[in-house]
Amino acid sequence: MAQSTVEQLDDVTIRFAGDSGDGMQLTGTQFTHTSAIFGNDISTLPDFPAEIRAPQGTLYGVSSFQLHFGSSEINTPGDAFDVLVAMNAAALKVNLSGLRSGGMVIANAEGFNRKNLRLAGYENNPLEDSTLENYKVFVVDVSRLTARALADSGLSSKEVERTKNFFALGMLYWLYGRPLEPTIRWTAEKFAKAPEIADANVLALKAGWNYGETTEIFHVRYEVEPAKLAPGRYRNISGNLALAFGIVAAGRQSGLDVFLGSYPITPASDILHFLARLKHFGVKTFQAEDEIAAVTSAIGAAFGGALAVTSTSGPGLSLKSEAIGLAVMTELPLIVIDVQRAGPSTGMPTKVEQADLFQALYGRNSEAPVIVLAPATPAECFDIAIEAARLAVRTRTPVFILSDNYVANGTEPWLLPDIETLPQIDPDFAKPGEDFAPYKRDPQTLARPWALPGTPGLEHRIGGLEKEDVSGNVSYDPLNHEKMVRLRAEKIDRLAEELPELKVEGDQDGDVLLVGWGSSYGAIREAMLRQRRIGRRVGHAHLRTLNPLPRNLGDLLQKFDHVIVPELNDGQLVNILRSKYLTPALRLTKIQGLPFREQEIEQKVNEVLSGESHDDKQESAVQSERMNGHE
Amino acid sequence: MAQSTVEQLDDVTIRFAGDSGDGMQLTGTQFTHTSAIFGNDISTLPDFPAEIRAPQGTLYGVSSFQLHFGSSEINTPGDAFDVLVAMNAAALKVNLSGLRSGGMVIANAEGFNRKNLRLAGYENNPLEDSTLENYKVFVVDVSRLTARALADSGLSSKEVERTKNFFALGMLYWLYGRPLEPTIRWTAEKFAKAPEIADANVLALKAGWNYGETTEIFHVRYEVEPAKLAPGRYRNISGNLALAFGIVAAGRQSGLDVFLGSYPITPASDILHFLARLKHFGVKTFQAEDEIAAVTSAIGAAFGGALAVTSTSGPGLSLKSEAIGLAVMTELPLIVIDVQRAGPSTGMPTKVEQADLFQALYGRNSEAPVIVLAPATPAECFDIAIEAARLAVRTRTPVFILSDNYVANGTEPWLLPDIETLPQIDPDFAKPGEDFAPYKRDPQTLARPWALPGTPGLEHRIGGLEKEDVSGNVSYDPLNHEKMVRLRAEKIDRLAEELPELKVEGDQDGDVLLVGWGSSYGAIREAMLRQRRIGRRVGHAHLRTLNPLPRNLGDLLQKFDHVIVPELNDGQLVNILRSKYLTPALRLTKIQGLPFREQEIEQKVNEVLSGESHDDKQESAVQSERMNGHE
Amino acid sequence: MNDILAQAAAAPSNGEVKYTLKDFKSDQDVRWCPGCGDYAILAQMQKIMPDLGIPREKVVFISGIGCSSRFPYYMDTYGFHSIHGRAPALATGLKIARPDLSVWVITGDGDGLSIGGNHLIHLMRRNVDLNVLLFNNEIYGLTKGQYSPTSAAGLVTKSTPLGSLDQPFNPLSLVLGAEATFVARTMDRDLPHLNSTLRRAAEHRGTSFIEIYQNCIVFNDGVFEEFTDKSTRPDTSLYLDHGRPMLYGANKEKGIRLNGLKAESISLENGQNSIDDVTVFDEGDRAMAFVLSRMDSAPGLPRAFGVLLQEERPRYEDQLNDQVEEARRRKGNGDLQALLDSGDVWEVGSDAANS
Amino acid sequence: MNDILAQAAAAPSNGEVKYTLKDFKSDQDVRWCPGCGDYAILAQMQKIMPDLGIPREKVVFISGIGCSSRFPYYMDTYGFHSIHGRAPALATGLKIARPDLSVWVITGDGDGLSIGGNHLIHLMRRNVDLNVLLFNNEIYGLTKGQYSPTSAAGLVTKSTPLGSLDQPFNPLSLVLGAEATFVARTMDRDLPHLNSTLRRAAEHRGTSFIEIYQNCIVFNDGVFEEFTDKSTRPDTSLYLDHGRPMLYGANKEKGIRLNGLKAESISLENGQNSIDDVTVFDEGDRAMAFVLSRMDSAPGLPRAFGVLLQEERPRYEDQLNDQVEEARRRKGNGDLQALLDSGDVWEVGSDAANS
Ligand SMILES: Cc1ncc(C[n+]2csc(CCOP(=O)(O)OP(=O)(O)O)c2C)c(N)n1
Ligand SMILES: Cc1ncc(C[n+]2csc(CCOP(=O)(O)OP(=O)(O)O)c2C)c(N)n1
Ligand code: SF4
Ligand code: SF4
Ligand SMILES: [Mg+2]
Ligand SMILES: [Mg+2]
Repeated sequence: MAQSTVEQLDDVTIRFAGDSGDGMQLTGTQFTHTSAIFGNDISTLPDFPAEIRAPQGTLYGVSSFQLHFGSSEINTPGDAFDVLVAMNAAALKVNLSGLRSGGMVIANAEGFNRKNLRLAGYENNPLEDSTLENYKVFVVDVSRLTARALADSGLSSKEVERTKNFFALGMLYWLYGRPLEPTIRWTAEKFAKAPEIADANVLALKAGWNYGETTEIFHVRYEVEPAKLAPGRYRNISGNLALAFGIVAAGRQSGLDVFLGSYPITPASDILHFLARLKHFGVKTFQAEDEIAAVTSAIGAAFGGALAVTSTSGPGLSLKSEAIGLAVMTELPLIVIDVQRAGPSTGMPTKVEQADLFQALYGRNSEAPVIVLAPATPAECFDIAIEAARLAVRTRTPVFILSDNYVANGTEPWLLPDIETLPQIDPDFAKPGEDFAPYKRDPQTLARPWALPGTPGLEHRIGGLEKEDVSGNVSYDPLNHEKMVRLRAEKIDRLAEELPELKVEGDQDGDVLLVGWGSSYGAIREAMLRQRRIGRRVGHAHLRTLNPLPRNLGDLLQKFDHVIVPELNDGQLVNILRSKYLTPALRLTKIQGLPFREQEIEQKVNEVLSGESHDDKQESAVQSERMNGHE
Repeated sequence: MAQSTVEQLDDVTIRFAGDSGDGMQLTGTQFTHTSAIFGNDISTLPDFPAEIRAPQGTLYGVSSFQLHFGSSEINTPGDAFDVLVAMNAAALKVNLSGLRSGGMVIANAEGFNRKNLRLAGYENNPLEDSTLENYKVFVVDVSRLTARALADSGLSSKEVERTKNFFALGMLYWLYGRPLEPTIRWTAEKFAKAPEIADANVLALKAGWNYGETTEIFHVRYEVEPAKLAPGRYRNISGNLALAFGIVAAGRQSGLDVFLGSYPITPASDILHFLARLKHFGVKTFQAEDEIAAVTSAIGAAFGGALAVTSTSGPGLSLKSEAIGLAVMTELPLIVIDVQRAGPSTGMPTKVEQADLFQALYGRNSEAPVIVLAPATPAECFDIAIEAARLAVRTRTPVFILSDNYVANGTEPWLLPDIETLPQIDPDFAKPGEDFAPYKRDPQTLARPWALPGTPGLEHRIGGLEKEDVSGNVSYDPLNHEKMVRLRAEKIDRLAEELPELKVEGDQDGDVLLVGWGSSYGAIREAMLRQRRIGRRVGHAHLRTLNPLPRNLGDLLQKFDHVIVPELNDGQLVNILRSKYLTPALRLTKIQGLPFREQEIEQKVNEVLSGESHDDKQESAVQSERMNGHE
Repeated sequence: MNDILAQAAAAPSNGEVKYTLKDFKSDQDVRWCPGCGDYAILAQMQKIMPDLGIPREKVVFISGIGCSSRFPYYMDTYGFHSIHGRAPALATGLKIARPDLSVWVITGDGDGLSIGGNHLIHLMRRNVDLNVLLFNNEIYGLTKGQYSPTSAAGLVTKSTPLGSLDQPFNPLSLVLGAEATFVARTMDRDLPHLNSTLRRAAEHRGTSFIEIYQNCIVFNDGVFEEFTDKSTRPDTSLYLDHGRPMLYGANKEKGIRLNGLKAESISLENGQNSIDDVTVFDEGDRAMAFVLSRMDSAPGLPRAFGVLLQEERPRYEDQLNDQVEEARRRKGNGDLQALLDSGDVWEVGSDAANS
Repeated sequence: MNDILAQAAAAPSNGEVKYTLKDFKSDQDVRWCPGCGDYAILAQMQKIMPDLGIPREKVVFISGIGCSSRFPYYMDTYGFHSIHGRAPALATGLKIARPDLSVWVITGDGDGLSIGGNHLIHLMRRNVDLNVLLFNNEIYGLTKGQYSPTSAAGLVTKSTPLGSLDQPFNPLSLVLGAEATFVARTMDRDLPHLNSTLRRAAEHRGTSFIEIYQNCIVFNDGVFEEFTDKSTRPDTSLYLDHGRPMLYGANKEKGIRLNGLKAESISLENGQNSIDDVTVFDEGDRAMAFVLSRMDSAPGLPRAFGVLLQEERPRYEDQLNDQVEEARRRKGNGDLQALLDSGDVWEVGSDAANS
């Protein structure tokens, strides 16, 4: 048995990378799951190619899964990673730049044969030349070792080859002292119908572990203690799944049947897939012929009294613009989920961006205000979905949920809520015999009545033409129009009075306030924490509600010398803050299809506090070279 | 012959109002035309019901035409009018509130019979009770007088009845000393094939004139001297027609064939109608199955080397959002005309609003910047169309023209340009044998080459996925994406360097700068002129280019104590100015489906200068009552 | 299901009420042009409603945009005047959510076949139980006279000053090709036929499609005159009746014979043909319906009116409900807590930090 | 017309060049899944191109979004990978602006029949001279396996875990009902047939519609196997040939007889029928094409492949050009100054103010 020292670490970031066919997503998920059960806090970042099955060994066929686990609070999947598991040459090539200097490369020898090197565009084998001289390199003949371990399994060599990711997983489990049981259990369940496959995977897993234990290749093992998580039951959850669960929960809490009208689009399709499986909750999903039918069918369902939802990504949202205007005009509750991806146009469908805020707020003809919410983390999607339903029903207005590819596919441990504690949602349908007019508003919320077809005596007609106040009749009256435009806005503005005030995390006044929204939460929070550790007075204000803005936001902005707004776009929220509060908020933009790294935010804070940075449209996390036509 | 005094007036505003079937649009157009030939400056405002043929005598069937003519510069169709010609009771009811106190009502007696009074909702005849006590009222039995004049015409009584608007016109001609010849000429041409109808109309016109001349009903005649217009040849032109002409002119100046892909929608359809008649200019119009096909067909035509245009109004623009993103990404020249109307949703299709600015700028997924222009007056549409084509071709980027219902259907005298003086537009197609790459940019403009199918050796592929710089290959590279996003924006921002600086009209510094855009030009200018007359130091900066903003705009804003931005929306440009320049620009909003009255702007200036007004989202030209649910 | 919703969806409180035509007239002024064919259709709809035995509150009219699409305002039922072309999709969502309602879609040749063509054909194949009334006036009325997808080739309109270039759609052929289960044609000027066709549509379980020839007196007056005018109608119009030979003419002296795949007009007066030579109409035969729909473009043949096709096929919303029921049978009524707790769950003890 | 544009549109500089297959291969890596049916279609397209006699620079491929829609990247011609469903509309604009080009539309069953259904049917009736290749794999490939409008009812997919509910479109019936002038079907696995069908489409003057059965090896593998597998193909597939009796079977021992409107399969081996009983296929007969397209859903009948319909009708772009020419003949070449000066023009003298 190898003599290895044990080193204590606070947190570790690992990136598993290999060919699309190498099972890296599964490997990462298993490591995540096991570490969660072990008690670490975790954050993950899957990244896979746009192609369904890219040819083996190519650079664009590389699939990777990054996870960051630790014994204290984990906010991001990690900036630079500590360990890169590279199953082939292409995986190394694509990912090496993200490995921290001095980090560990665990390479699968077979993945660096001549063919693989050529496909990856390496002239020489990087495992053998100076390419990796700044890293600790461990070359393991994973394929051969797996084959040897499964020599007697009776499986075909192709099937054997498929288990090599579990060999790698086993090694990593050994290295970080993780238990094997959770994965063994999972394997047994997953392959219940093919026990020989289950066995093979377990054999490979154990072989990997034993390899670590037996050989002397690794001199150090690491320990990452459990984190101080709040007590309770946990599961890992992705944003898309949490949204689906939240929608179902909102259905329960309101007593409304869920209707989802959707058209598949990356990265939103999973919401449709998840909800389609929940018919026993009375959920009806309708895959429409296009996004326009998706949203209009939802509007029809809302008219009929359903909890109506439509889900899409940026290009699909563009198509829904006109119909959302109709929902604004007819004042029907509607939840619009936009899982943002990088654009414009088709853009980079599998990459993240937060650039649909303006589209959500303004992407319709004329003044058509909507409520806009944005989840900060995967688990928070659950609460945001319920809140969206609550506000949609309360105001009879479309509510947007601006998720994004990062929050949708990333996972984190989720403290399971007790459903008895979830908020109630009262649909407050108009009742027969009530003194009814289609646009007679609730004095408090300004909401109009929701009078369902089937209710005797409340027959009425609605539509997209301007309505007369109260009666709802078509009206071209000038003053009525102005009044109605303002009422539709006021309905939303008033919400700010009843919604909770925004709480700043970190310092409550001082040098810099970081204002963020959506999935950048973790990176911003991490940057705030680290800056405070070096003595800076930094606060973090994170907006879950982008329209209406929290009523105390203006005051909060005053309490800091500088306001910085990091966004994965060209500066959208920052423009709204500057316009509304006339405050010289600074933009920090990144438009690379990637989430923020916390260092990028820290760097901006450093620049601002050292007086190096002034607001400038060109300012960006990564300064793009001067654009002069590339002569 | 009646003895009448003659009074000199600087300007007069008349509103002709009657049933949709009464020919008020024609009457107004004729008065306009004659006054233009007479030499007055003029501005007009037609207003007609949404229904095709509303039932006779109803309030919603009233059609009206307002015109304002004068001996000095005329900027608006007039706020309150001096004369109301009311052909029936409904016309009086609908329009009376716009008549200035002491103004003149000329009423058609027959239009106030029992049936008409009932349809208009009058209990008593307003011509006989105290309703009109603050006005000068002239009741003329137009129908009977016309019938008498045409007793020998041999026409049916229905045909005779149809000429009564010309009787009214004749009276007004007499009253304001206008020549009859232009209308007589027009009638002869128009009814060349039905001379008996032409004769009847001329008879009615003369009868009206003679009625003024002979009876003693009017005691005063008015004279409005010709204005000091620049010498040259003139015609009246509406915005829609000027846009169509401008597009054709741009085709000529660029050597490109015009392609219009469009789907009918009020108030943009006339652009399609006008261009469809110009096939002998090589113009191809394609009425598509919907707006999406309209814009995508135009994108296809642009790819093929046409001067590609698509025209619509707000709801149609919503549908075009996604495809416009494609045009941004593929960097093809495209002109997008949006004739704005009141919304949201179907809204009030025949009414004006300027609320699509945000949609034009932001109504697409992700960062997809476009150039946005807005004509200030009907005639200016001609120049704006040419400029749009020039910029689209120069930058290979979509250019929006934000017209609106007011500028589209209003008319003004247009000093006909000499076409030899129009700017040249160089399509600068890529040439065979050139060192070519689809996204190799011009160092100056950053435009990519326009390489037409059919050009040997330049075969290439474009599309909506993110492109690699220069090569145009599909690319998911993070830094490339950021670079391309910024290049697409920079292309537009750079234009600001070469476009002329914005010139302020009126004072160059001082108390108040009025910043406007689009069709509010006239009202803002008039308000500026009047305020200066009472000693205020007021300037007027009018934006024809909304993206990019003029490079000197920030400086201009600094030169005034207050900046007020009047807009027919809930405050859109003002938000951009506040955000970009961090200047406390004040909003002045009006959302009534009506253009600004100059007094509304003056009032705001007065309030601001007397310290009564602070910026406030609730601020509006017409304060809407407190919205509290109408208990 | 929420109580109120359940109540709304449940059997009506006033199901027994006997309605009259007037109960279906709303308080809104009807604003079509005087003489517009839309009036007649509205009147027939208001007339058949009391006889359908459906409580008024269970009836919903959904339209897009166009002159015809103002229809819902005039019916004293629930109604939704939506956006251009989208009524079939909106109605689909409503009917899926609320299968208990009787839902009518009102559309025009522009609304339904131009911008809304896709929703229409998808509705046909899905067979949601909606009744679609397409008011075909072969023109865009509301936007003042542009040609539509059903306008005759060559028609001069505002947008086609030199004549339109497109081959028009044959709406019946189109929906037959799109798997429609009920396809009919009628006209504004034949009130009894309009009336009975609407009833047939209401009875059909699945999507009913009715093309209604409707005269636009302002922009396309008289375009259907040869079929609507009583003097020419007998020779130009074939009224279909299931199981009956296809006869037409003032004295039913002419018939349609299908010669293989070709429709021919034969005379029963010239001594050569008897009624036995006339093909018997079968409303269950899609191919026959297709051939009859193509008579529109064949000179010398009459135009077919009536129900061209009626076919039973499961309704979308029923199948979806079946899936919901089946899922509930198999998995039990959804239990939210169990759903959340599914997957790989672990426990963190209150002393987790120290463990 | 601008000089360069005219040059681009004029007869090609290298029209005489003899191409080989390789000239049509672009430098881009082909990124479909190994084994995807798309490869075969691409290869045939690159193969026929040299023979069409069209200069490479005159060829344009336009697609929407989907796996299939990546096609243009792989052809070394002009190409446009547009947005989901809109290729027919985009291509229409291009072809109207540039009738000199040979334009090919590549679409999928989702792209062309779901989101893009409306553009597709309108293209059919307009008869713009485009060649539409619909890669039908009865699934959404690119978005990883949801059901499509051609998926069989009951298909279990990611979005239909309990089976899809919709009646699928029959793409051939649909476009036949939408006035298509060229309708054909072929498959990825029969290369000669694919090859000849593509050629026929290229020859047709007007819109050509080809449905191509294409195997998605990942999400819907083997769905067309009974037609593509050499062992079952003879009995399941009917290859149509204009003017020839419709025979099929390994030894052409079976035939299709149209009995009135019904297609029946008859055996030529049982002594009761001869080849004269087999109906002769007529590709000019839309009703026959419709009936043959309906064999898809009739058990016991083979599926029809080949050109089901070919019909001559004026092309949209030709008619539009004719209108332009006619307008020029009548009004002369547009004179801008005259246009501006038209209408009621008046003169303001330089002394206007004093007059
Ligand atoms: C998105 C959108 N595009 C265009 C319009 C303008 N529009 C309203 S109705 C209509 C066509 C109406 O024609 P049809 O459906 O035949 O109805 P009709 O008026 O003839 O009854 C059009 C183009 C619109 N309201 N919305
Ligand atoms: C507006 C829009 N909606 C949805 C999508 C997502 N999307 C891309 S391809 C596709 C369907 C592809 O199916 P199909 O046309 O059959 O092509 P295949 O991949 O099977 O070849 C979908 C839904 C998109 N790109 N854009
Ligand atoms: S325009 Fe035509 S269709 Fe519309 S209301 Fe008038 S007559 Fe009827
Ligand atoms: S997913 Fe299917 S259709 Fe797409 S490339 Fe792979 S095999 Fe072909
Ligand atoms: Mg119509
Ligand atoms: Mg497919």
